[in-house]
Amino acid sequence: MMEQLPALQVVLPLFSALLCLLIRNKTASRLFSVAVSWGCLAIALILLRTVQETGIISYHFGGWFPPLGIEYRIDLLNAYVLIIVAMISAVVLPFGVGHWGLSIPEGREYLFFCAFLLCISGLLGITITGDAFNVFVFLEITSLSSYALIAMGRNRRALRAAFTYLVMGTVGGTFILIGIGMMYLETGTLNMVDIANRLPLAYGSRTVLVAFAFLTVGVGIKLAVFPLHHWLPNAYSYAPATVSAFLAATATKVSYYVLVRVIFTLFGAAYIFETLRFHVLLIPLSLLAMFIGSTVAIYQTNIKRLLAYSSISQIGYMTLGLSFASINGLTGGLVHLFNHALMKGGLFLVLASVMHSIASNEIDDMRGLGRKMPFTMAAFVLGGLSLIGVPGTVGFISKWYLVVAALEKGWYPIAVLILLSSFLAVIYIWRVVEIFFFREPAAEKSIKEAPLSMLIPTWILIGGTLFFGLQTEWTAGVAGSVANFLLGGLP
Amino acid sequence: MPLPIEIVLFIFLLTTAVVIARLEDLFAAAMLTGIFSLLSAGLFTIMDAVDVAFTEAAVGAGVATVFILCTLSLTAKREYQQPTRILPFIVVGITGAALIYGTLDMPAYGDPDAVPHGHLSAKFIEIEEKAFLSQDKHAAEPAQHGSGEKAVGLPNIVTSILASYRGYDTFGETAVIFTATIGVMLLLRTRRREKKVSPPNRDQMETTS
Amino acid sequence: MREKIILRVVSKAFIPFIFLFALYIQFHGDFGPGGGFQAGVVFAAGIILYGVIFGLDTMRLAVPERLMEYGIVLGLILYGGVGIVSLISGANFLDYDVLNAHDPTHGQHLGILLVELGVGITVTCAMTTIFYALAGRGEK
Amino acid sequence: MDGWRSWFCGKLSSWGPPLTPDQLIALSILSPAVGALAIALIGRNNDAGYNPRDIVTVIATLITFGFVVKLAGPVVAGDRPELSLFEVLPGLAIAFKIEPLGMLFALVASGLWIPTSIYSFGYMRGHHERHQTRFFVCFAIAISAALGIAFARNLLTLFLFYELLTFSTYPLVTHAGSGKAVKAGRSYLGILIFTSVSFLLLAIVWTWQTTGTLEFRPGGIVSGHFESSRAILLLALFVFGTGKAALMPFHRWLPAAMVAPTPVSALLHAVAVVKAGVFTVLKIIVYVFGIEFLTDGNYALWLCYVAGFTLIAASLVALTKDNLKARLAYSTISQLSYIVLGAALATKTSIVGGGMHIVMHAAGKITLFFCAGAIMVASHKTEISDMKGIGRQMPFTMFAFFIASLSIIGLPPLGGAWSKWYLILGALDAQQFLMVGVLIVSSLLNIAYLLPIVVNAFFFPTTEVEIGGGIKEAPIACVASLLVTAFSCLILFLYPDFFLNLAQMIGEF
Amino acid sequence: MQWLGLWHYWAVIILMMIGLYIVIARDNLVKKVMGLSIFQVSVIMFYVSTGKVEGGTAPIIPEGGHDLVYSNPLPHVLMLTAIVVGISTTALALALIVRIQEAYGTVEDDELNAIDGAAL
Repeated sequence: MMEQLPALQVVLPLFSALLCLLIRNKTASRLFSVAVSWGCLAIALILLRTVQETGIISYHFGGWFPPLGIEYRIDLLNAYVLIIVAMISAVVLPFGVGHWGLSIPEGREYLFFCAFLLCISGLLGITITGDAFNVFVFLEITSLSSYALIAMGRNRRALRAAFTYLVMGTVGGTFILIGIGMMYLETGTLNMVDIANRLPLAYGSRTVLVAFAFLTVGVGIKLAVFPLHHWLPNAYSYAPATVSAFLAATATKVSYYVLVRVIFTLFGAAYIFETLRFHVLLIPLSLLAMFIGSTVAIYQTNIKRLLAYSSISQIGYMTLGLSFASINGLTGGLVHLFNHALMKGGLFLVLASVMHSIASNEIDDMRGLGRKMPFTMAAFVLGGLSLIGVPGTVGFISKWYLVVAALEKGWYPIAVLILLSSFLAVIYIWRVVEIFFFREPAAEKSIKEAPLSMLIPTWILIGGTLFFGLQTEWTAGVAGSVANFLLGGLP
Repeated sequence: MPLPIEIVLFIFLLTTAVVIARLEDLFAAAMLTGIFSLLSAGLFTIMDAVDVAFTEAAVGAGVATVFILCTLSLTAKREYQQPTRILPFIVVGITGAALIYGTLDMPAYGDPDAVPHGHLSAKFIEIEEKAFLSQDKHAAEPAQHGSGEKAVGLPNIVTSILASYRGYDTFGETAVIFTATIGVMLLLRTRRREKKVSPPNRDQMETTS
Repeated sequence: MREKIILRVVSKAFIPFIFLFALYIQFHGDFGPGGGFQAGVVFAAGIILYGVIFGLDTMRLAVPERLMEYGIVLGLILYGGVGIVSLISGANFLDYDVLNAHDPTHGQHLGILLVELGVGITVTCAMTTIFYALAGRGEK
Repeated sequence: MDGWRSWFCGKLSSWGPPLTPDQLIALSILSPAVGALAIALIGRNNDAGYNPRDIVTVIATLITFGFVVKLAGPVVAGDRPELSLFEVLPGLAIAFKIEPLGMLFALVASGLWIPTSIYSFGYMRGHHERHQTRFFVCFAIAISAALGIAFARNLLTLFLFYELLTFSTYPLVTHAGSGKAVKAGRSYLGILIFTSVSFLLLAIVWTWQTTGTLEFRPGGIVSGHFESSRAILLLALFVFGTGKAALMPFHRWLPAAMVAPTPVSALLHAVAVVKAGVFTVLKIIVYVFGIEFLTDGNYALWLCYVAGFTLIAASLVALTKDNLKARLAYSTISQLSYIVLGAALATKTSIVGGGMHIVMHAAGKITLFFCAGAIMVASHKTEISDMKGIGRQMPFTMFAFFIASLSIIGLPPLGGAWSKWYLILGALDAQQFLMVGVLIVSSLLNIAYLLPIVVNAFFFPTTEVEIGGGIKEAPIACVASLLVTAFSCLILFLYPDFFLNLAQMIGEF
Repeated sequence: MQWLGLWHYWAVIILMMIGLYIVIARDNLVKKVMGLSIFQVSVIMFYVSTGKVEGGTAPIIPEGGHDLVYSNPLPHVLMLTAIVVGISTTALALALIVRIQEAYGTVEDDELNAIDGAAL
């Protein structure tokens, strides 16, 4: 059964989604999906260890040898991303077990979890596959399920947010489809490795150039790269709290993975950065994202919206690290993938607990909440510190690598800008921290500390931000070797 | 050289699309999308894509139109007159220009020795042809081609690829429909009271129930 | 509904043929154009036509919503089940060769038949469910 | 002298349980943290009467100081205990190594923690402060952070604890929770984080990226990697990045932090935090740049002028302040610049002077703040002009104030004399006669802004007639501790040898 | 003049762009969905036209038919999947529109913005 794990990684959640529809009982379906998510995490861990020990795993569906059939191809990179997705889902799904809070539509719980599992399997599918078109298929599974999940928010604006996301997402997906088509035209194959081997023959062809452009724009929409980010703030603000936590921590990460795949595996860093000089475009965009995202975040009154904008700026960090095209830079980007998943997941879970107890996301309604729910709010502060990049938290590690990368390229202004932008984070985090701890609560409502079933998942992630801020060989170590592996082609 | 029928179809398609864009009567527009699908189905048949044509006809002209009509029966029947904006033109212009620029290095339409026909699909066709023909030659001794190269051996290559070579894609595709259905159920299986138009003061609050 | 009498009669005569045609596509897909998906859509079209003409309530009597829901799952389980079976019998996911011990080609054919069937069922039920959901919203 | 030293070191290291140096390092950093935990666990909400957490606090302070003293022995004897924890980044470990300068700082911080905590019992009760548990917890964490800074072996460790110190003192600054306090906290955090993140961190990464190491080494690590202009830029990044050194123009946070309860101002903003700043500067100049490197290239000259300017300017500002704590704050700013100046002069003697001044100024300034707090508790007076004749009601307090002022001014027979003396010698060594002048002028300014307070207190009649018994001395806990610290100024003049030895060993890593 | 062979693609691209234009420019959400489906259908057309082989037949092997030229079957397969994706997206979008209609009483984007206020 061991060699079948790659298939199971995706098929397990997909199948369980079906079963969820049969179970129908809300508690049973919930516990079931929790168990499934843990199973996925176990499989992902085994896969990572196998890859580290025996190298790349290749799984042929239907026993057809690639490029004829569809191949699952697991190297360090996607094993690492699989861990992120599986881990977050394994933490977010159990969140608030036993409490049917506002984030889950009553009467349709089993459908909710069904969609959730589909979303997970879609994300895992995108990550694990080695076939370009298969990426598109699973991308659509993820997108459709996440549209539905976002629309579950209680505010009617959630519906519009979902629709906007749907339109932009579909256009993005179709762009990716066009890109794949043009790559197919130039190479005659869909298998990623095969494409990577045959694409160099077509370098310089205008079709390849346009293929890359459309792939990047399509992925960029999903990743909410700076000018294409309009769907993100509303989607994250109005989605149910747990859904925002899950999507913020995983969806953008997987899109980032796809971008890395496209650049470093399919087209090759040499072509992208030396022939096309892609970084000339990407670096300014990333910097703009970092600053505009953080600046807009400072002025938000809805705290989920604040975090959403901070996500945009954090994505800027990731793309910046990517565009250095150096070991350190890529390591920084990839390790930030993991770190940002930890902190944003944790922070959004905090907001989920807050939502559970005060039924609001407006910062004004959270005055003095630090007294009422100390543990939850302490988690928020720690998450915020790591967003700022205080030493001892994960944020510091990512920032360190990025700054080192910028300096070794001799791009001193960029190094300075990276650090300045983290000062913006101080502002928007501390603004709300002051409100949490130093404002007197508005009305003496009886607000209780969040239940354990919410505190534990939150603190797992927040504790992670501290633990991996000091123990970095599991994150930065892996990310580093991934970067080496990806840049192997570069002189 | 393009067949005249293709040109005619394209002209029809273009006019339909433009009309859909300009038409304010949504019912008519919905009907026209159906017609658009039918026309494209015709085009597909000319391009030897019979399966695609079949599907497009069934889906686009059939189910999709019905769904749109269902929706229209619940929403406005007409859309408002609105001033034509400039920005969309720019976006569309840039995208289109990029695409056309990309086509410049593409193999000419119908070019037999274009790259994609060479590599993968050539293999598919070769394998399948061999398997299928050998099959009905020695239908007597089935053991023989069991030993041979792994193949499906059905006349309809599209079906073989769809269901076996890329069977996993089709599995995913079915999962996509499933996902969509789940989504629709999630959205529309709500109780009546949640269907009321929510009063404006509720905007800021996340809770409606 | 009274004045639609002709329409009803015609369609009553017509719908069975649609279903027949759908079945033809479903099982002839291996040899000519067509396959599970197309069949499913056509089948669903037939059901939906019935619903449009005779009203949702009559339609619910003919094809209960819950049945359709289970149908979706059933189809996918059929598809995935084939994959699982091949897993259990030692091959990779969706490798039909092992379905028939001594003749892989027949295994392939059998596998494709089942898989297409699964797709057909799922698509039919999915489309019908979506129609129920959309049209059901308009009632009352 | 050596005989004395060996004897003394034997005494120091022999007492108490037998522990290896690396264990001692870990323990001395951990024990305040553990103390904080214990306080948090058993602290009751009872902020008026007896509270078990007080005992825990005292025990924690004593144990910590014990460990540090026990470490002092080997250090004076010349060996350098080390403790290396896990690697955070490849080649970058969280590691500790005790050298004389760090020992000096550690002794001061942990030693003065004892009187401060005793003082704060009296003060916090007398002042009816709320959330006292939180107060003591954060206090303990801050101390452990300070010790971490003192013992750091590389810049990364130092930076880690530096930021920890910043964030752990933030709740103390905003303790009152009033709008004013929050505002102050904002500028406190704002300036300290801004400088540390945008300058210090940049400088650290730059050093790492260029030299490939962040370890402190005698003779420095940057020599050979950075030539003239870039060296000056790096130094500037480091010095201004260390916002805690309150070098102008990044000094605003210190007066702002005075909204904190007086014990905080006393220990943290006269000793631990600010000294952590200047300590960092000293350490960087000695062990990252290296004295030779700086003097050869004459890279630190500009820093002398910045320090000198801050020194004079701050004293002048102090003159204008009528609020006692504000005046002391500005005096602190100028006194810190003495130490930065000592570092910037970059001669053996000036470094000794800087090191000594860490100790001497600590003893003096903490006393002054204690007195200010005592006055506040006893008479609720904050403005100097209201304190006419207060010496009559609070003789002990004002006497201690007088002693401490003299020590700050640098008059014998008080500790301050030594550091001033060495600083001036250092300035002469470096042929910076201007700086000699600056030092003398500033001493005069010290007299001008400190002594009038004492004169007011003793030789002027009280302005308003006190109703009902008038003002009494502050609670005994306060008075006792401030007398102790005042007395220590005297001791430090008579027996400076121990610290002098340590200071003279600075640079021997 | 090799560009003559490309007119086919260009026609398809023009269709695509009309669809995209409808998506971006029109305010009515249903209309947007129509545009979306036009866009997708044209992309499908694009793919299929790349599979066309001059003088080829549909990729169905006739009984005993030897050395025939077939059109490229792979794009057809992919596009079958794409069509399914298209209809799924449309269905979901329509469901969303129905909910928006119920929640806001309109499906015109500018009116929705007016209701939600400039906050969005």
